[in-house]
Amino acid sequence: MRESIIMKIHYGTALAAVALVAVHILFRMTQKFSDSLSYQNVIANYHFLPYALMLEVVLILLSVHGFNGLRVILLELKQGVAYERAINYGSIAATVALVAYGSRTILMAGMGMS
Amino acid sequence: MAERLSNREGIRGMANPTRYGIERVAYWLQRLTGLGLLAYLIGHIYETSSIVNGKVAWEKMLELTQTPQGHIILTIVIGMCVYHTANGIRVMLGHGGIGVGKPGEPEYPYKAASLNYKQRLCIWVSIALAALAMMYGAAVLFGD
Amino acid sequence: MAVVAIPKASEEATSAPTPTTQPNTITLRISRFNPSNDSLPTFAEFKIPVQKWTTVLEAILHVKQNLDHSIAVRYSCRQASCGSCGMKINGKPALACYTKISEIGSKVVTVEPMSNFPIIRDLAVDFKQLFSDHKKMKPFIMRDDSEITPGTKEFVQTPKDLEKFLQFSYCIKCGLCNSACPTMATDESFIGPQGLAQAYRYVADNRDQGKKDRLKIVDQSHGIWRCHFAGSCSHVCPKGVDPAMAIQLLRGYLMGFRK
Amino acid sequence: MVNSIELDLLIVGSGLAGLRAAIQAAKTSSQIKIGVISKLQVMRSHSVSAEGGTAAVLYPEDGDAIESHVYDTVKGSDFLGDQDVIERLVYEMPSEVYQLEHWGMPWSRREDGRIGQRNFGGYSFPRATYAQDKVGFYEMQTLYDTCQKFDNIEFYNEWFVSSIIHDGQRFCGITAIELSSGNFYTFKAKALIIATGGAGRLYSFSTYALASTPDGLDMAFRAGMALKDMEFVQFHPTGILPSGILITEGARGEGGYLLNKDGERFMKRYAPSKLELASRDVVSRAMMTEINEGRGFKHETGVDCLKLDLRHLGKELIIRKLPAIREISLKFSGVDPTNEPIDVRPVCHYMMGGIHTNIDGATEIQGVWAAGEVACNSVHGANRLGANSTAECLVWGKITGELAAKYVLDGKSPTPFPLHLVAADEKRIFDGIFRGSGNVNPYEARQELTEIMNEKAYVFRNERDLVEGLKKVRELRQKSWRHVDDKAKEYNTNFTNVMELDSMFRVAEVILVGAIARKESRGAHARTDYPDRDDKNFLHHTLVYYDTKEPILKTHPVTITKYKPVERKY
Ligand SMILES: Cc1cc2nc3c(=O)[nH]c(=O)nc-3n(C[C@H](O)[C@H](O)[C@H](O)COP(=O)(O)OP(=O)(O)OC[C@H]3O[C@@H](n4cnc5c(N)ncnc54)[C@H](O)[C@@H]3O)c2cc1C
Ligand code: HEM
Ligand code: SF4
Ligand code: F3S
Ligand code: FES
Repeated sequence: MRESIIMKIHYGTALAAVALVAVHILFRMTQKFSDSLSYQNVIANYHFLPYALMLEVVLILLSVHGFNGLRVILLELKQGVAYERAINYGSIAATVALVAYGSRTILMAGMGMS
Repeated sequence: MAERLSNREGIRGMANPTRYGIERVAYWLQRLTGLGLLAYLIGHIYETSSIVNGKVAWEKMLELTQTPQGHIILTIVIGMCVYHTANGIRVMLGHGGIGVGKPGEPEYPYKAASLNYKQRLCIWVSIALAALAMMYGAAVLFGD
Repeated sequence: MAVVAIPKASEEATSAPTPTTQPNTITLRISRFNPSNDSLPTFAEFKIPVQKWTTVLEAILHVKQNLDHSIAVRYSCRQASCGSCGMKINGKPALACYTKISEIGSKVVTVEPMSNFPIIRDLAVDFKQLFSDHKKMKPFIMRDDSEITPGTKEFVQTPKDLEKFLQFSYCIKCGLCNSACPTMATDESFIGPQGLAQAYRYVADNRDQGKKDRLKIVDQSHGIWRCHFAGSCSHVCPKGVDPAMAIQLLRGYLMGFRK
Repeated sequence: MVNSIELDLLIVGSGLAGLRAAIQAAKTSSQIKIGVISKLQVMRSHSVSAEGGTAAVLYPEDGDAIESHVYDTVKGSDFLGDQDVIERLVYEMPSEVYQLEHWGMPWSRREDGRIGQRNFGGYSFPRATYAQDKVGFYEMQTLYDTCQKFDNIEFYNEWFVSSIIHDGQRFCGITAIELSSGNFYTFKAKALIIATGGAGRLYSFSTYALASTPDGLDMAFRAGMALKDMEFVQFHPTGILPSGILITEGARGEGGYLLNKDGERFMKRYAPSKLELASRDVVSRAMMTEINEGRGFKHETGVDCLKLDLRHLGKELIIRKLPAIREISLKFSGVDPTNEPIDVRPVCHYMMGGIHTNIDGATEIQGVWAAGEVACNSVHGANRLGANSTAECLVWGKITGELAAKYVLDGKSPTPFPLHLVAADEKRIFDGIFRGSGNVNPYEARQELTEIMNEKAYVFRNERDLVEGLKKVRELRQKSWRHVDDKAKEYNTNFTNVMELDSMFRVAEVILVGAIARKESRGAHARTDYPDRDDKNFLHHTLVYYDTKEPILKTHPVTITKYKPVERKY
């Protein structure tokens, strides 16, 4: 992929995340901070579908942005065809893994499987 | 060996923010906070995953974070998040060629137009916002 | 008759420049390293006299001429227009001929070769990469009619058009920017601020039609995106080129912010 | 065994002339392999320091004319310039300016978007085409960048060329040392263009880059080519103190005044109509007369000087049109020209003389051309006008580049390579210099030599000084400075510095010998003992040939087409 496309994704994810993370944090502020983290409250959040969906989106955005950021740093640290290929695929794998792991939580908590 | 022959400054040079003005500090902080946030994100997702294991597991996990150390870490995360976001927006606009000055005929002694006061102001504002957010966050966290 | 009256031989006064003001003494520490003989750079120290206008280059040449002939240092114009004498002076990249000892404000002056360039010997570093990256930017006017034919006049370019790129034309290829840039510190394949700024210099020239080509060249994994607007390049540039600005303006096209 | 590289066309020197030649040769044929060899890296040549302008007739519609440029140059040359050569320069120049413009040169522009021109000394029309006050730098950049288009131009950065190898008639190759490794090489090729620039570092007070030593002149001289008119050394009126860095004539072109101790614009007494913009030899002599008659200032270094006043031009104009001047005086003298006059003194600035060539830039050896300041095709005669030298570099860069490329394409069958000459040169530099011994510091010898030149062959000259100078130079040359204390191979500039010094001695001698022989005052050569021009006995060029004992002097006729010598007034 052209580097410009990757970096546009990097910036795009960041911008989109700004708004959504703000919502995520504001949710923590609707009540006393520690109450917002009580088990019932959190589960209730997950059951609220739009919020759960938003969490999923935030998860994807930040994983993509964060691991691409890490990829950039690693690409700059060391060069070499094999190394760079490993970094590129490695960061995709890491992104996928983190998203999968996070989605599992959202899915399971949201479906009331716990 | 190769590093020395090519005389690259290496990671230490890249990570040394002290020599070239505030813009270099801003760059360094952006990197550091980016990495910090990534680490937090991973930790946070691991943390929240405990919810699928029921109330007990969740509360046990929460307890882990509700220590003074946990609060300090969260305070730092808040600061990192605010700085990285605010400065990130500055950097993004800059990368698009916005606010980086206009080409002209520079006068000696040369001052680079891209290192202008608007950029520096934005950097300081990002730092200040992060500090404010950290104070607020600390008040909330420790206030509980 | 306007011919100058020529004085008698005896009236001639010849005066060689002999300084009358009292010199100061400073310590000059020069990094010595010959990769084929030494394993590590070492410092040689010299006590030398300086005047208020003595430049670091003059100080080094004083050592070379009087104390140790074997110092390897590159220089030519001694007026900051050829870009030969970039080095680290007390830790920061600068032109030796353009830094006066008196402005450093220190009794000890340490000179080292520029970072991020392989050392040939002592203060002389290898510029192969910089020159080849410069070439990769296609630093020339790209259009079909760039060769003139009889009767050709100039392409019209107003002072305003000129101003859009003139500043970036000041680049003397001294490499200081590349030696200050944090990405350059670790990334061997990064084009570097010097090359990227020159890519913009031609893109911004209203006579040029090679924008598309050059945008493609810089849009690579070790191209323009590896600049994080750290600004260190512009901080050290001795000619006011402001590569950081050039790079961001060039990236503006790729981001779609500029047309 | 000596390493060897084979190419078609060699260009020694990557200054304006060398780069222009490389482009023209590459344009002429993409089949020939071109090597541009320089002891400096690209873009470090002295040409980057040229400031003021490049002369060309661009606006006949505004009143300029080819004939006017021709006549100004002939007059500037004090009638020693070959007039056919001058015509060639003037005819070719306009298209060179446009060609550079098409290649990306950032010429300063008029409001209507056309190329700007300014006033310069000795011209009857403002025809110095300018790009701020960094003309040479921008021209170099444009040419170097344009070279990047061609894949058959290879740059050999930091190779010190030591000798030209030929079989007595035809060019065979050169020998050179790669500075970074210290290895000795032979380059074999069919043609050579020498473009090694001027040699102003022969003088201790000089505008030149520190690398401007006469190695190129000397290698041609040793190879049997004649040096022509070397006694004509131009002293530019305004070298800034204490460094000798140039304050461009453009500063006076824009309206700057020269003032003496009494605050008087003394030029009105020497050149009532042109004032500060008379030709350089006239202004420099006027300045030295003022100084000698006690109307100079004492600079804090103890040197006599005069003041160049730009204050009345206004800050805005200075910043816009003379930014480099402002920068240079602020940085190197601590003077801001917008509110203080600058200390200046005549300074060694240009060599009118050089390797003897014909109108095409061809030398006496087949396959060897010379272009730029190192060459003397007699376009400048006894005194060069400002802005005519970058012009010369461009025009003869182009001419020689094309001719040399065509010569290569003609493909004369190669003669056997005279390997014994390579061996002899290796012996000369490695045994004679690198492994030499002695206790005289070569750098001190160099300093002394340049001071002798500055004292004995400066703006005003006379028999006694010149003879004494020659004697001193010869004595100094006998001393044991021929050794290199740095024993390393890599980047050994101690070695090249001593080789440069070796060439300086030979060429200094040529200058002095020529100056002694020319018993008249003409152009830049002003003899107090022969104050008048003597067209009866000296309207000829001086040629000097190498000989193991003493240089051999000859003369060569001046080509006069339209303009008979008359008295020169400004
Ligand atoms: C300060 C200053 C300002 C000037 N301003 C003007 C102006 O405004 N207008 C104008 O018309 N003229 C001006 N001139 C004159 C003009 O700049 C020069 O005459 C011209 O640049 C000479 O160019 P060149 O290509 O002949 O040589 P240079 O630029 O001197 O290049 C010589 C080349 O030869 C190489 N070389 C030398 N010896 C060796 C060797 N042994 N082995 C390998 N390579 C070697 C050098 O490395 C260099 O690359 C000015 C001159 C000075 C000093
Ligand atoms: C939500 C607001 C955010 C914004 C506006 C934002 C913006 C940016 C920008 C513009 C960059 C590019 C910097 C450059 O190329 O110089 C960047 C880099 C980075 N970001 Fe973010 N970001 C945000 C959130 C995050 C989060 C939450 C994380 C953690 C997961 C993160 C991790 C990173 C990393 C690791 C980098 C790479 C650092 C570097 O290259 O210097 N960012 N961010
Ligand atoms: S941009 Fe500035 S610092 Fe970089 S090479 Fe050019 S002149 Fe030197
Ligand atoms: S220092 Fe390097 S990161 Fe960019 S702004 Fe300059 S190139
Ligand atoms: S010697 Fe030319 S820039 Fe310093």
